[in-house]
Amino acid sequence: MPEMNMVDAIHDALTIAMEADDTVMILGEDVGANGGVFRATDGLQAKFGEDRVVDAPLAEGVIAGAAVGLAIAGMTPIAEIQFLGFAHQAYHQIADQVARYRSRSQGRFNLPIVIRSPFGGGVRAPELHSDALEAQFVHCPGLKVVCPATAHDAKGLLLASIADPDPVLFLEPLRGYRLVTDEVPEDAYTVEIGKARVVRTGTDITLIGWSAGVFLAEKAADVLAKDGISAGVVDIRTLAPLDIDTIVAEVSATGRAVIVQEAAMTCGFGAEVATTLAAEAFFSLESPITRVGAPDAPYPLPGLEKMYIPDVAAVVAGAKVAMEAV
Amino acid sequence: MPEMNMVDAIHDALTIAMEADDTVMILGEDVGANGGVFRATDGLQAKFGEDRVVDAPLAEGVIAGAAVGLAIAGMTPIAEIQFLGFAHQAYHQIADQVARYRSRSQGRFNLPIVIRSPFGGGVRAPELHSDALEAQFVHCPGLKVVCPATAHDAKGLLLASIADPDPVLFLEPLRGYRLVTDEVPEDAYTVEIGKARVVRTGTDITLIGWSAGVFLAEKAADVLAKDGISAGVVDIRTLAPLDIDTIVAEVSATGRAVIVQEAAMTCGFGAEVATTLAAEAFFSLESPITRVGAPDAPYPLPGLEKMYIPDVAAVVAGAKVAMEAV
Amino acid sequence: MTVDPDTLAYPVEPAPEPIRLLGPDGRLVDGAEPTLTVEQVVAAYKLMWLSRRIDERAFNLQRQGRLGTFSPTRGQEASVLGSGLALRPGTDWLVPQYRELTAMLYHDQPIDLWFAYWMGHMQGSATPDTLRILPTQIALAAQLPHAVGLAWGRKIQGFDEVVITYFGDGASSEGDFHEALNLAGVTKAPVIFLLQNNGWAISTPRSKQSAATSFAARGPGYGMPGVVVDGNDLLAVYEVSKRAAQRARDGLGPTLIESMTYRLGPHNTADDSVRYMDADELERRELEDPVTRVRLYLDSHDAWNDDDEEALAAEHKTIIDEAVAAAEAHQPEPERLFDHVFAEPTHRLADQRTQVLTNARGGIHA
Amino acid sequence: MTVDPDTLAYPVEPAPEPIRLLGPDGRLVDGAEPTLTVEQVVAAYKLMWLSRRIDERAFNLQRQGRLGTFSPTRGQEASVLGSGLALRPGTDWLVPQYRELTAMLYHDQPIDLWFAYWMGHMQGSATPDTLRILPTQIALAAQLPHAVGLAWGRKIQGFDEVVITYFGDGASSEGDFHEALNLAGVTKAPVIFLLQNNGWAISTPRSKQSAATSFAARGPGYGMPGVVVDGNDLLAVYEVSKRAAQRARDGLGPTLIESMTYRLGPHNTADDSVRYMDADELERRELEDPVTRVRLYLDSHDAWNDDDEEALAAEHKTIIDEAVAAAEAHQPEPERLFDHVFAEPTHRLADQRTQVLTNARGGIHA
Ligand SMILES: Cc1ncc(C[n+]2csc(CCOP(=O)(O)OP(=O)(O)O)c2C)c(N)n1
Ligand SMILES: Cc1ncc(C[n+]2csc(CCOP(=O)(O)OP(=O)(O)O)c2C)c(N)n1
Ligand SMILES: [Mg+2]
Ligand SMILES: [Mg+2]
Repeated sequence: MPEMNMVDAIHDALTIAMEADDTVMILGEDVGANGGVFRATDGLQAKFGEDRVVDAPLAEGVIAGAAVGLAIAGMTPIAEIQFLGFAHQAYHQIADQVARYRSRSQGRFNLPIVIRSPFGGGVRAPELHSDALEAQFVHCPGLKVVCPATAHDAKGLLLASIADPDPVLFLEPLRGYRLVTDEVPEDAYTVEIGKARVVRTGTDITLIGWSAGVFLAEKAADVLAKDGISAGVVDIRTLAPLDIDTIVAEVSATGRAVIVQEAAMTCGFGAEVATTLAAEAFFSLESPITRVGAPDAPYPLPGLEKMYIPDVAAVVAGAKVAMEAV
Repeated sequence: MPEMNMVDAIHDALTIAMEADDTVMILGEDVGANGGVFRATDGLQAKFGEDRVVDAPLAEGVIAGAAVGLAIAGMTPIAEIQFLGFAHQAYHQIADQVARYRSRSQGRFNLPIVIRSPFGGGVRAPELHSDALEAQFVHCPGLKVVCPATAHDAKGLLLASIADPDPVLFLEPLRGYRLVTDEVPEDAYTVEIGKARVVRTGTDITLIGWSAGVFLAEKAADVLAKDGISAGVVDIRTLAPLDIDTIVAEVSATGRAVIVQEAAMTCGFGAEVATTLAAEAFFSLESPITRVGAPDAPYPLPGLEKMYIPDVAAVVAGAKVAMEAV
Repeated sequence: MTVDPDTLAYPVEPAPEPIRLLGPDGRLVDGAEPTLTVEQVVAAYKLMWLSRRIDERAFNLQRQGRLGTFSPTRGQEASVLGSGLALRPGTDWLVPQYRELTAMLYHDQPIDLWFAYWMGHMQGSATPDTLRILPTQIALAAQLPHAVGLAWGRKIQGFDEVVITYFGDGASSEGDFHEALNLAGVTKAPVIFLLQNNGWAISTPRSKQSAATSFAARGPGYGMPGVVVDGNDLLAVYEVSKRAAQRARDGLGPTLIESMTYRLGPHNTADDSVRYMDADELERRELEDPVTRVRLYLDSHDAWNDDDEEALAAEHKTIIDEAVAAAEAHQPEPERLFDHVFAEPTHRLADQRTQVLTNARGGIHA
Repeated sequence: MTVDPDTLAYPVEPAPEPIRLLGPDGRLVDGAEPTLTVEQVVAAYKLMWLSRRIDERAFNLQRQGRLGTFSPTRGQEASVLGSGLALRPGTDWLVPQYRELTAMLYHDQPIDLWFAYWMGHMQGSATPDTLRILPTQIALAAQLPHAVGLAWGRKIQGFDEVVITYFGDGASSEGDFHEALNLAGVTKAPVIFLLQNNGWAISTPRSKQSAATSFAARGPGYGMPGVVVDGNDLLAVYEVSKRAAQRARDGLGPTLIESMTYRLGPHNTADDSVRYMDADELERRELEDPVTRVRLYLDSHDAWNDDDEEALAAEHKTIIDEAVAAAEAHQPEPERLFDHVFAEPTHRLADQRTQVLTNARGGIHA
């Protein structure tokens, strides 16, 4: 199996989907000749034509909103929002239109839309380019939210998202685009939406993350191992729907959990995981669930981002707190 | 002290603030001659003039966005969003501009903006008028989110919000506008932002809510009392900042907690409260924290809303679950 | 190149005269050449009355607590129907806001479902697959991007279909208006933007909505023509809409039509328009009632008489009685909360569904 | 009333000729009457060079990893400065996007803070209270509503101040553009909307951004005039901006100016414009360089020579060296993360602050 980085895996999935189905089209800012600012759509316009890979005018609202109409027309639109921060410009279309159209029409109009967007920090980007805003979208009934952490899952989950009859927000960890490399089958395959991935099992504590949080959790588990702490790692992978059973199973075995989110702490997705986990694994928990995240402050300019977003040390520290509490 | 309903209390606060300070102005849809669709600004345009009470063009984005500029200009804008659902049209301005401007300018430009909006269901309104979306705004660093449940607090917290040098999203429980009536001092006073209110103490369980959730919690406590269960009630009152100490103190005394939110369950503000509470009161908890809320479905048409939003019975049921778990 | 720095390439100019074929007196304007036959106008007239009678019934039902908040089409029947007539029901697409009943009727909207929807029954949202009308849109202007995507997507696939989308003077201030028209221009989407300027957005008068002398002036800023029409003139609205539809089919792209009409009453059943509407103005506007105008036109063609009117009223009563009865027969179906969120409910949703369906109460606990 | 239903009140018309006073050859166009004195043009010329040199230095620093992603103003110096000159530094207000360096310099932007900002130091965001420039805005068009609110708010308070806001052809497609211009029209806010049409939004060419033949055509749709100017002509941009500022002060409200310029290079330091820009086109556009044009003009007035040029370069080098040194001297101040979120930190924020400041690591746990 070839090794591939994440952006190539995404490119691969897009190519496969477009080859297999004429209705699949891509629209977004700079997705055409430029191939997307991260090259996820490199060469696709040349290959599939200007009708199927469309440089949209610079307006996120209508990129998401036109996708609604395109889907009703019988297309399978894949909309790219250049950075997740700018999905705020389309929030009304995503939360109230994309997510609710099937329900509003009582099943008549389903929308097989995928909205792809890179998110998260760590690459010294300008302001508003680095926020981890996933929780704002999980709290939108009718929307699935998918967050791969490996190239393998990026390809398989993207193909599953495109095949899904309902709208999926597909969030790609910006800083993993080229850094994350793993084995990716060449052919088409899907990874089921709604299944977490047990990255490794542990006996003392379970580290739970998604997207870039998994990178941290894995490294933290290595560090903890050196200190004699056996830490398992779970990659939640799809935030909505959430596979709580896998998480509960892992945490029931260890009795302790750390949830790693990159977002500002308050009201992040970690709170949902912690609450559900506490409710379902209450009697197995030996210590309070610890959350690791960013402070409740706006994402800073690059000079301070290392202090803002959680790093491996923060996860290790969180895990130690959870280990010490009796 | 006169009895007043909530919308009158809000009207009273607005009048006091505008009389006291020439820079205070109101802008929004239909706030002028019409006095707001719920009459919160009734007569204010006639009293303070068209420059200070402004019927804005129908565009929530620029209502919030112009408030930024007005605040920089030295005004104290109170923006009304007619229904919270339509704040989605302004989400980019609220989350990324209003909330972040002080931080972006490193303290130079503070924005004394209040954004008022009715929210929540139960009045058989058309689609998109009834959602409880508070969590989407709590997860916006730089924004305060205030949710009064009584007329007294509505007046005091609104005056505190207007006086606050930073932006406050002030959420008013639509169905309480005329139904909720309590004693409201005639003069100006403020209720501190960041302090929860212990509505009643209990010995068996603590019901925690905000806004319309408090109405339910109080009634549920009455029902539970008949069953011999002593339930305390806490009104969180200001979601951001959250007064966790008061909540922890109450729950530590009872060992059990139910959190009542009107919003769709997943990723609602209840998750944040539950997580923080579980972390801080872990060893006092005798049973898992129970959340009561709406299902993870779009808010339905009026015919089904009674099944969708939580009612007193759901809170009672949740409390019983929490009582039974050992 | 222009050397005079005082040159305003685009000065603000007075509003143009709207296109009108039929005057308020029911007479054709000099030179008017309507292409609707008298029979077609008779059919349209019937629909206008049906629409108005449904409005009236709905208003009464609301007052009796049997129907929710709703916005009548009253006064705007010519505006919505004249344009709706230019499209082919079942082939072309209607993308409504919430005040286009007459056009929806022409495009085969089942009346019972319309009542059911405004009564708050989710059954009313389940329209037949053959109906080419998108769901009623509550968020103002949010449907405009959908209309563009729909028109564009059908065009990509080689279909010869036109989309019309309706919205008000108020909605035209939303960012969605701008983004949608701009995309339509770029993609040459076969779409008609029918701006119903009825003078009001709830209580906000046209004059406070925009300083533009005409909303149609916005067309060229998106590379599409802007047309201004007397929205209370069925014949004129039809003619300009027909031409816009033809341009769309000819691959010439979208058109913005500003239909100058007037809201003859409160915004909706919750609105107290006496607070802000001038009574004299309203009275004056009643004289331009689009339905009366068509009746006068038909009179002058001896195509309609008082007996016809009476028979029509009776027919409509039956239709509406039946529709209301059918609509009121719906019982709450709580599974509708859950069954159309996704194709397959998630685990969590399935659990919540069980909880709600099992217990006779609102909400869930977890 | 108009009776012909083919009447397009607002047809799509060809783009107007831009206003130009100074040709690419540095000669005044016949009939041109610039009001900037030669001395003023000399001062402007210096600023244009300073701006370009700062751009170049920043680009180099980025390549060395000493500065973050940034967008040069190169090629647009006349467009931003000509307009900026028409306003009074310290009195009137600049509301920038991110590509208006030359105007900011005229309005007293400290150069070291500019470098510090793009280096990612939050100290760079802390501008002096006297500076009437709002923060750099990364979200496209999001500053337009702020500019309107600011202009309107100052007007309400009786101040005689003008606001200019800058944005690109790409940003003009955002809903914020529309909502802001419409509100400005209604409130007659004293604001100038300076649309820099530089041909590109990253890789998206002007032709795909809008089907409008001219962006300025949008002005009347908001009740304001639209002006088209050669954006590479300092003198012309100044003249039209001066007139717009005067209209604003006279209570006549806003103006939309489309400044036709060109981005002479990649969008930003992360962009590989070879992928989509035509090399020949770029070469042709280099010939219209706005700085060269001014130099030729000054030459024809014997107002500048090569010695001056050399002295200026040396002077700028010193200024920039000092600014860069000052900017690079900043150390991370993690308290800046917390101290300006609110006037008083919340309890939670205070706890988080302690955690971050105490431990030398990123993020927090709770
Ligand atoms: C995005 C949004 N904002 C606000 C509202 C509340 N609202 C409903 S109707 C209305 C006025 C609409 O005016 P207009 O667009 O002119 O349409 P009309 O009702 O006159 O047909 C308002 C403000 C809404 N439904 N959607
Ligand atoms: C709301 C928003 N969407 C997307 C982006 C990403 N982005 C940054 S610059 C740019 C192109 C801007 O083009 P234009 O407005 O013409 O300005 P120019 O860069 O040409 O000066 C894009 C898409 C952004 N910063 N903000
Ligand atoms: Mg209207
Ligand atoms: Mg540009």
